[in-house]
Amino acid sequence: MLKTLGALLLLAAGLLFGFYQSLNLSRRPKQIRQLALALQRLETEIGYGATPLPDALRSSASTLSPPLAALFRSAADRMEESGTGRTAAESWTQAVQDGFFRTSMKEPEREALLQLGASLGISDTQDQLKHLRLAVSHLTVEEQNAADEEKRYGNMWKSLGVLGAALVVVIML
Amino acid sequence: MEIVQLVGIAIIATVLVLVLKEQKPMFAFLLAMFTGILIFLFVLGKVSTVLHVLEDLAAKSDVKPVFFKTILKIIGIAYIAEFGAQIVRDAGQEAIASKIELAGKILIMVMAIPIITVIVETVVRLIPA
Amino acid sequence: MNPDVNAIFQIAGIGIIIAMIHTVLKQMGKEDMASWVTLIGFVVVLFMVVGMLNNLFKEIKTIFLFQ
Amino acid sequence: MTDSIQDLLPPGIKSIVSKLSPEIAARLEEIRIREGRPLEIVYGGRHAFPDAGGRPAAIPADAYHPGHEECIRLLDLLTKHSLYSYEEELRRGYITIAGGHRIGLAGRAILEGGRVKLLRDVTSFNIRIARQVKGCGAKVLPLLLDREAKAVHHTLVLSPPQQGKTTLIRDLVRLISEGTRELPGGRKVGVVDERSEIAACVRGVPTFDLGPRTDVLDGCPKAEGMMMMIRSMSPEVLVVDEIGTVQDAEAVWEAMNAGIRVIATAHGRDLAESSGRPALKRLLQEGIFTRLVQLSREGERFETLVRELAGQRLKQARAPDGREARSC
Repeated sequence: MLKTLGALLLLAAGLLFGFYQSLNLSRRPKQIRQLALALQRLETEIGYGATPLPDALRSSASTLSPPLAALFRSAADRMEESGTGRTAAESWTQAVQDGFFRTSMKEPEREALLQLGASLGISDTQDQLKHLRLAVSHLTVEEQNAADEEKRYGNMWKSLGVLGAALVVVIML
Repeated sequence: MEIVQLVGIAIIATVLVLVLKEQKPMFAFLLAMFTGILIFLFVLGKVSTVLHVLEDLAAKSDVKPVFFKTILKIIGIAYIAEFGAQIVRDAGQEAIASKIELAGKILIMVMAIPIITVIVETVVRLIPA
Repeated sequence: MNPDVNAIFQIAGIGIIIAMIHTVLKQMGKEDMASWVTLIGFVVVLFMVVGMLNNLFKEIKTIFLFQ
Repeated sequence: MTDSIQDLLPPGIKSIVSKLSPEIAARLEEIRIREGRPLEIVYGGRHAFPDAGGRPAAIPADAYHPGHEECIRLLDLLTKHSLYSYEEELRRGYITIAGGHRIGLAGRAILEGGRVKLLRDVTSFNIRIARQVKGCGAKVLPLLLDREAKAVHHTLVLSPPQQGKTTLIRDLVRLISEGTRELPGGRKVGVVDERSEIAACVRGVPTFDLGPRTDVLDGCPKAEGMMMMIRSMSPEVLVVDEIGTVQDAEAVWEAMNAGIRVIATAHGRDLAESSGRPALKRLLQEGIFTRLVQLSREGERFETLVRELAGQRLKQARAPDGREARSC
């Protein structure tokens, strides 16, 4: 009895792991699309509203799903922390470093974000819009790759998870 | 009744081997070898009882135990050689299988020399000079 | 007698699963990963069989009084 | 007062300012940061070049030299990480931050159609620390009151630059708005603050206490400002800083005809010199301004002279020596 229970648990774990991986893969393009939209929102806030960066970040965070929104908000909070003498670029980089692992996005998006952060807030409107559009174009390219990857590896992970678990069960039995 | 159990296992094993053969021949071969070992082990148990009986007879009829030991060894070698050869032949390596058998024969020959000399001597002694 | 029968099914099971993983991975284009998995599976089974073989030879030795 | 600034300074300069000796810090007026050149501080009319330890260095060479990275960081912090939202301020050349401090900027100007579009590579900063000296107007206000009309006279505050002119009228506005024994209940005050110095508004909200009944029109040219203020806020007293052009005078004239009391300031050493300027000449000749306040300062001591313009010299009011009203 115990052995079958153990086997079942193992199988369930394998299944879940597979599903989690394929979920991550499917969430990635969605999150990139959201991020691109948020950056465009930021673009309008900066270009036309000329709202200060921390408030612009907070308002564009409202359109994001939790992990990404948390990233934008932590960047805004860090910027507003007075007395630390931190520039916008530093607080943005720190926020990305802390919050990125919670999102299911990969290295290229991280690069695009860090590159954007370097020039955020220290130049005039035209320059800001240029950098933001550059970042958005990067992200749309990435989103395309992410979509293909999801198609290819999506169900691979599912089946691999189950098979892996079955293998372990058989070996342990 | 063990024979029924034994045959059942063998048949199942062969079915599994067939399943495995077209995807992963390696595993099929391993499985076959494994089943072979299994059955062999089963049989060995039986053989040992027979051998004990023979041993008692030999001791009673004061045949020199050394002869009996060599005979046992010869049987052992035969067993192993035959087993190995079959497995290898099963994997499709005829050449190696025949080599194993040859080696087995030679080794047995070597073991048998003292017995042969004794037989020759007794025969010579029996013939009136 | 009984555990060994299990072992037969175990080996068969491993063989089949490894085969399936191999095909899935090959489909996804990760051949190297597939061959790795197969190799590992093979090694596991090999260990089992070698263990069994070791038993066999030990048994024969004791029975046929090999010195 | 300076802690709101210290948060905005980059670490290097921040440690120096915090290490300044207490008496310098108390009288600190300006911090001048220039990239690659010695850091300069102005206090109580004197200037010095502090070194890394915060002590004034003998020769400027071994004073502390802020680097390029620090200037970038300072600009980033000043504009609250959003330079793009301060383009208007950059065009004007100064930024007003919370606490009323004005930071003058200088760097490479980018022209567009002949007008300055933007300041690129801002390399020199002039942080002018503003202090609200409450009570410096208390002595002067009673002399400006018109007893029968229960209102304030039309007053012109005259002084050369940097004599505490703005500090004085800021306090006058506060007193008039809050009301005093002679002026119960206070009056509705309208302030036209073109260079956002009197109220130092940050996004329209005055950072100085100008009293409850005060409305501030920030960053709007004086002439239009006064007209708008009269139409929109119907103030009883209108305060405007540094009138100089003919249109300003026109607007002051308009306000007076509307029965609104006006308090204005103007640059000028004394009555003779300022009446030489066309704009003020007409107002002075017609005797519109019935009160004239002249400020003069030597180092620490301030002297306020109130004179009634109708030729008759009023009691001379001497401000208490202790008062350290500072830059306007």
